Amino acid sequence: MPSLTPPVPKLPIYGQPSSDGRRHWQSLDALAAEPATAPSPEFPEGADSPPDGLARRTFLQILGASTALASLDACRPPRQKIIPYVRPPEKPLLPNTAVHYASALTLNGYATGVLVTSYDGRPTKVEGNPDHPSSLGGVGMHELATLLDLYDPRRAKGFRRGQSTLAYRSLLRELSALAATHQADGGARLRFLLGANASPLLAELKKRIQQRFPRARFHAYEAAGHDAEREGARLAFGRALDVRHRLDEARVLLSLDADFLCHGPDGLRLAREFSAHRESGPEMSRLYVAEAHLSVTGAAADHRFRLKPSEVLGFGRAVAARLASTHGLGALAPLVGPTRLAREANAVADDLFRSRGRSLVLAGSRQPAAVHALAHALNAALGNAGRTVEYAPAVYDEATGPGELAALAADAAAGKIDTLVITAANPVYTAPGDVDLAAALAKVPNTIYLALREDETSPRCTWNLAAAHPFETWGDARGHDGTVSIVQPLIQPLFESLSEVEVLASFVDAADAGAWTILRESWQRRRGGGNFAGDWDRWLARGVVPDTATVAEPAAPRFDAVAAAVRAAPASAAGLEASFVPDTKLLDGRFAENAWLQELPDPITKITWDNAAYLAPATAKKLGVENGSKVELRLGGNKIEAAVWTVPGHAEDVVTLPLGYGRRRAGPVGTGVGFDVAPLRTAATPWFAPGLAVAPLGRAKHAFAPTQEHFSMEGRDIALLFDAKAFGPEKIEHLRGPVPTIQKPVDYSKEPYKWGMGIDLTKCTGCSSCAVACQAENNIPVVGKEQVLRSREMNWLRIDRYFTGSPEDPQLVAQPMMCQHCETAPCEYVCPVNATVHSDEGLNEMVYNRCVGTRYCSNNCPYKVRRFNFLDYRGDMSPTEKMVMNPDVTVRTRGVMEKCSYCVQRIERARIGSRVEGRKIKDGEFTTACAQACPANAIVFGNLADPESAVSKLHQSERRYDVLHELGTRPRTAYLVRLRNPNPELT
Amino acid sequence: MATYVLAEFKDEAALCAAARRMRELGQKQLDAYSPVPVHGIDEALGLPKSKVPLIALIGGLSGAVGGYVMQWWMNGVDYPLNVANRGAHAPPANIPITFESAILLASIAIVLAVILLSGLPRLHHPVFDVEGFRTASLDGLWLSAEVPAAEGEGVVRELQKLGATQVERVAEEQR
Amino acid sequence: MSATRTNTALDRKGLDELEGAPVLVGRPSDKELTHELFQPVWGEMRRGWLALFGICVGVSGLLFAAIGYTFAKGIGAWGNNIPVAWGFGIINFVWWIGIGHAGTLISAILLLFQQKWRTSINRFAEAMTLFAVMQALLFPLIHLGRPQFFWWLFPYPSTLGVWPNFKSPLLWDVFAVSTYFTVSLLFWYVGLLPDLAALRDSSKKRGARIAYGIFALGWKGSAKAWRHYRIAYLLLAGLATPLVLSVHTIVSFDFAVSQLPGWHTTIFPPYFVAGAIFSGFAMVLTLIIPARKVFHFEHVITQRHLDNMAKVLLATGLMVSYGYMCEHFIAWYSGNKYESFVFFQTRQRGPFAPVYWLMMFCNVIVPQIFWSKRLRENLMVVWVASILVNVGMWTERFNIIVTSLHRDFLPSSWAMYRPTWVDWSIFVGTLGFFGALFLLFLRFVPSVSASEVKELRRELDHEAHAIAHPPAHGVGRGG
Amino acid sequence: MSALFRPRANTAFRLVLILLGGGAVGALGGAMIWARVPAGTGQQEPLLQPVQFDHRHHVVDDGIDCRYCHTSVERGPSAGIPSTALCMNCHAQIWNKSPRLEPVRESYFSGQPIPWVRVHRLPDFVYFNHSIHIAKGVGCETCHGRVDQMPAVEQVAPLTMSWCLECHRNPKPFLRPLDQVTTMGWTPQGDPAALGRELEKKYEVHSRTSCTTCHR
Repeated sequence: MPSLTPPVPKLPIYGQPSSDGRRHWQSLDALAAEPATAPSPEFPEGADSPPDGLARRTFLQILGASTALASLDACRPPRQKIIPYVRPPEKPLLPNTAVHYASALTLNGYATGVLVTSYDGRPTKVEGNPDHPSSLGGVGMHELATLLDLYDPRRAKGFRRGQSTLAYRSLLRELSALAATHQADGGARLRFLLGANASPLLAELKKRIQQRFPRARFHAYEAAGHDAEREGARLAFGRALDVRHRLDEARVLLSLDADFLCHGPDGLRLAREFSAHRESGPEMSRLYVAEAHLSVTGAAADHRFRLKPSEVLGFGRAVAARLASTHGLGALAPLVGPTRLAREANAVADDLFRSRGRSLVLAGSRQPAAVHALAHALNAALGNAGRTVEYAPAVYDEATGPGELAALAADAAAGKIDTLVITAANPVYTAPGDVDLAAALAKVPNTIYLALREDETSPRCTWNLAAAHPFETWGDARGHDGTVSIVQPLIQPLFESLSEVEVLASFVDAADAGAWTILRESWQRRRGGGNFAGDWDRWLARGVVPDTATVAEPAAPRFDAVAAAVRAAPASAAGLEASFVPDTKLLDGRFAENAWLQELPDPITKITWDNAAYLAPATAKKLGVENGSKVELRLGGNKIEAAVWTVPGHAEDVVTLPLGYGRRRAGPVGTGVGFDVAPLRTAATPWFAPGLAVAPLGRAKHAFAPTQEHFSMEGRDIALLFDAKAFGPEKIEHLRGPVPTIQKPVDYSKEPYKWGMGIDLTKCTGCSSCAVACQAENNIPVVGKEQVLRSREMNWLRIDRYFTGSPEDPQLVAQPMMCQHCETAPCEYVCPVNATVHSDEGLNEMVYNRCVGTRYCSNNCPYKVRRFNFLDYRGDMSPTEKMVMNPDVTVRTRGVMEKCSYCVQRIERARIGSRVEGRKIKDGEFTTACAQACPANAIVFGNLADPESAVSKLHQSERRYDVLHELGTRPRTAYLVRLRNPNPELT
Repeated sequence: MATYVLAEFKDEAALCAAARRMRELGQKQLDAYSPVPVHGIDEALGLPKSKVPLIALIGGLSGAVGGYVMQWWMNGVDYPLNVANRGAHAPPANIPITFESAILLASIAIVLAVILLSGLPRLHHPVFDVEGFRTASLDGLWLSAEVPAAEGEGVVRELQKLGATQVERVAEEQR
Repeated sequence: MSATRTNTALDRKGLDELEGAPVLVGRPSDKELTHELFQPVWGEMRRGWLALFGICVGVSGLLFAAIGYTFAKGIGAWGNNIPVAWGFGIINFVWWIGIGHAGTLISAILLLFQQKWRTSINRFAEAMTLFAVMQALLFPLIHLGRPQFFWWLFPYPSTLGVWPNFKSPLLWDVFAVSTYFTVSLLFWYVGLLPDLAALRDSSKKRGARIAYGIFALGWKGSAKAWRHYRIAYLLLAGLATPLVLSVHTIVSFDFAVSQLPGWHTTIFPPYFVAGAIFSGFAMVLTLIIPARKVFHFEHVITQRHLDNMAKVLLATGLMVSYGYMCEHFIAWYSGNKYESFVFFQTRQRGPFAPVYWLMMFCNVIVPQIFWSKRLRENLMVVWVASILVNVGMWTERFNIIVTSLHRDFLPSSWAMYRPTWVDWSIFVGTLGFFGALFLLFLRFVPSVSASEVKELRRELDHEAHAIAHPPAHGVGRGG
Repeated sequence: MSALFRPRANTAFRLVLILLGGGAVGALGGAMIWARVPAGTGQQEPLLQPVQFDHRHHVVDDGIDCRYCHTSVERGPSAGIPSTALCMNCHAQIWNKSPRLEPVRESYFSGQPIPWVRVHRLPDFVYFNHSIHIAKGVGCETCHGRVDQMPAVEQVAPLTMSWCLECHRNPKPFLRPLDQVTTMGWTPQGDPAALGRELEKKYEVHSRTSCTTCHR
């Protein structure tokens, strides 16, 4: 792949001062040396690196391969080879030592800053970038799981036009020639369909293309975009504004169907700010959520109002009515309307008013613009604007909704398009039922599709180009607040591929320079003068370009326009309503081929490897169906088949249908998993529509694979939930403190460290980032649906979900559960071979290489957190799949028990590092993967021997208790009871 | 070279009486053979008490001591580990194996003792050269005397006199 | 159970009335006994035997194929999961070990208690013990995740410098079961020596004679050897008796020492031992009733033997029932919510409730029929009941292991257990393997100890004599 | 008169029994011995390398310190194998025509690395870190032996777990002053035991035997 080699880019390491010295970087893919893709079986790029001789040559792991590809092999294998550098890089990387690079990942338009851990040139882990305003150090499941996509051996490779394969150079030549044919009519028959992306570079390229082809048109499409937010702001304020919530100021929150803690461009930051104010006391915030399906945010709510999606607007209007009538907020008077939950609406309104200026109304992206406008009006009337909510010029303002796609399809079907470039994510699959994009594409002579994988759209397109993974290419991106990040590659493309930047650049004949040059020159122009090279290095090192955030500006809503829109919105109709939601894990289906996410239990239902038609138990009863029943769903003229699953707390007469499943052409992971609900959507009603008909099919039941089948605590003190006002430490006195024992407790005070963990259930939203982070950090295998059905999932960290109260309006607790590192661990004394014992610092160690697999430890573990390699889950890894392995963690073989180790590899790294330097490990110097990922700071890890450490403080909290304390296991992981802050008027 | 004189008797009383008589006559190398143990034959032949119980005791004691010491040394001394906060040397947990190893060693000692003390394994023995001796394991009662070749004839006569139903002489073969 | 023979006030007739049928019908001579008891060994192959053996070998083939498949695929071939990390493997292990208790018990304990009715069935029962323990021994090995490292369970000096964990009940198990197997084998073999010698001296074919001769080690039945042998056999019995009790006690520790509700119970050791005897005797009955018929051993293995065994079933069945009662009572009385949940919710009303009720039926209800003498005398009834008891004891282990595990402390981790075809193949396969070994035993080894029956006949003669003249009669072999 | 067995059967049978028993014991014992002898552990096996690199010459004659080539030994888990460029630092000037160094030049100019044969290999589940050992005064020689006397490098230590434990349980006899870490043939001055105690204290040596020290 000589042509793909970026010239001489360099990668300043995160957190290190950068130098102006030229440090050159090429790739390390000899690790991957796949005969199929490499020109010569070994060291392909050694042979074809640029002649300046400064590029870094192959570095095959010096000690790495053995550990990276570790298996527990007892025999004496043949002598291995050690492959050193030919010429070391100027600043050689220490072999087998992690370095972190800052980059950014864009999802649905906006970027989240990440730090990527790289071993010997292999990215192995994604962390949040604490310097990035949308991450603050937290990271979401999608950013984490992106890594797995990078190494997917079934990614698209190379470039195809029709049946013929194109090399990189000839592809660029042909694209260039194709572009030239559009020159004559100014590109009138040239169209682009892009995904949402606020990237300045893409914007610039679009501008350049537009200059060359003034009549060419750009469309944007996201199956689950944020159009309504932008539209709502435009409606309310008359201009394109981004809404920036400031939850650190908010004390009373009303979410109108907004799953802001999980979905949304700023979810990580909002989760952190929200959780920061869930401490008991007068400052404890209160969250009301009006929604149909239980969302992560709904599960965190103090009060949930179960409403059809179409009723949410009415609820908001009723709140407005109370505010207008009782509290004298006259401006809201034109907005008022009725709701069936009047008592609740009144109470919410009273509460919002009491905290005016410190309250906040949020609207969900599935709700129409009118609801967003209503929220703006409410916030303005309550005096929240400028305090708990800010408005700033839109970072990205293009229509990305299904309307755009419908218009494009219509033009295509009418034969108005000769060339269509598609970089949007799989539009043929995500298109609503009434947009026949597949048929329309057939009418376009040249359809150029850039995608990471072959998917439903690929066969409909005449050109299929393999897209480079974000970790393989250069680019830029903007966070929700406008902060720019440079996207830098961590590895040379594993497969022949190119980036969106290069595709667009080829239409202005600029692709030859490569993404790096295009990007750098673009920023050089923008920055102008100064010490650009130095700035550039600093941007890369820090992961953000300073002073690029948008500045908030005052904005006042036009109440009359809002009122008009609100009144024009259709009223809620009786009968069954279909409600479409982007799936928590797969979103619109773009992560369907990601096995980590497929196997991750849904945060609420705990279902893996499936979606379902979710409905309330009462509705299910009415329809005569139960969990697993197959049904036919009809809406408008369209119908699909699906299986139902009941969810306590789901609104009645609504069927929630998550997008992203039922992929027909995804790959071995995602194809045929779940049910495709997109055919029921229409461009006009993409998110909810009345008139759904459900007919049970009465056939054999669908086998769902939930990781948790029982959601009641059976009256046991497991995940504790108290009303903040009713809680006192005496209520949990029996769940902590010393237990009577005949064993003299081991004295851990001789060691400088005593590791422990604290998990604050009040902060935990159950978003599941930690579970994916753990999977990535600890080389945890994916086992597949069959094995999950057999209850053999491997996640070391699971998030237990308990429902209490009535099935109609349950209260929920999410409880991250992993090895508790009991000081008197029941697992240890039953192991016949001493494969699980205690360390001098109190860790419950699991020694894989000693384990013979009696599984007795698991039987005796009251928390059932041990995982067993029932089958060889690692046997048939491709070379690239092996590259995702963390070389610091042994890859477990078949027949071995495993479990959470408190990320002991990180402990040992930190210990060795500090001891070589002759100092002690500082609190916060490192933490476990789960704690690091947690957007809500719910998990804290550290040294209990240090009374000042964060974890010690959690352990001393009056909310602290031990799970199954009465067993006397003395766990090192303490939980803090979950507190709710209900409104006394509603209880 | 020794000669074995074998005599079959038709009942136990006769066998015991013959044995006693032969011993009175100064025969030392006597033995009796029967499909089941014969009452009183031990005294008749003047056999000492068996050493098997002592050997069993030694085996059992060394099993118990060895078993316990093994556990104490391996878990408590050589590689003490913190296993679930239990002491590295945990006496109550060591009881079962101490007991089992005592039984095991005692049993093995007993079996080895009974085999070796009985002069087994010995597939061939001069007495097997007598075809009729095959009844000894089925329903016959035999008495044997190991005598110098020269005395053989006298012993044969003596045994016939004691009521043996048949008497055979067999010389120990050169090995 | 039976009148002691020191009760000399009763005459022979009275004794017989009290004890029921005689332990030996008639007074056959040594020659007759030799002839009868060795007939199955001397005789030609029978077609029925061959057919049965063929079936059993076929089923054993299934066992080894399933084991091979397990080794190739991993434990994932079974239905085990988390939380039910032990499934059929350990159920079968405990079940077979339990069955393997009757032999040594009959031999050793009844010998110590001088029960004459032991004599005709002890060889049979001991062989059954050995073969059952062999089945059981398979499981600790094949249920390992990494069976290739099974030897790490033994305390040998390794270059790793690490040792096994002597605090683990599984390690106790390793010692207990291997000791039990070794001692049972030695006990059986020592008991077999005189008969092997007898076969050496009586077999028709020279090849057979040589084979038996090698195993007989040159046993001549000499008084010098008998002198050691008698005391050794008695000592072995004396050692085997506590061993039997200890082995199932230790097996029960696998459960009792853990803290899982449903396992963590102090009643387990006695209740497991009683259960083991219960199932062991049931298995002896299941096997001996047809064998006795086929080999015409009715006058050696008499109605008296069967009757006594049925009574043992009743007695141990009552003990097992008492164990169940205790478990439930303590679960309620202790107020432990986890334990009472297991006993009053999970077992009785959970998804495996049918197994629980089947266990209750087979182990508590079925033995009650043995209160009736008439039913005890009906061979068919006894045979069917013995099979039901075996089924019941298997379901008991299922209840203890699977039902307790599948719903423990945290409801979030509750899950179902579904055995796979491999689980069933291994279970059924062990039955076939056991059957094959047992058929080999019936064919090549005297299934009733000829030398001991001969001795018994002498004892009975003495007794008859002693009715009139209370003697200081000698003990039998080891007696 | 025909006994079933001949007299010599006694000896033969006893011999067979002894052989069976002895064979079983011998097989087990043999395996245990094999795991401990150099042939079994891979010690004392000088390996043929693609370049005939002679440590004797470089260390003794040229007096090059270990760290000149094994650059990351003080900072990272692995000591590091020198790049071809490092060889060429000197060999561009001296011996630059030697046919023995042809593979080095070949590598340098073609960009193909030299495939050295690994001498010391720990199992994949063992995480050994050079830097901490160097920082606490464990000499190169302690594990790697007198490399300065090896024409071709061989493994001198058994690299078994019990060998590791020997030092981790009592590191004192194996410590040396930090400035002597790379010295070959260093012997302590004065009382070795006292020096060991002193160094252990001075460097805060805290060797651990918890499993996760090495297995993660």
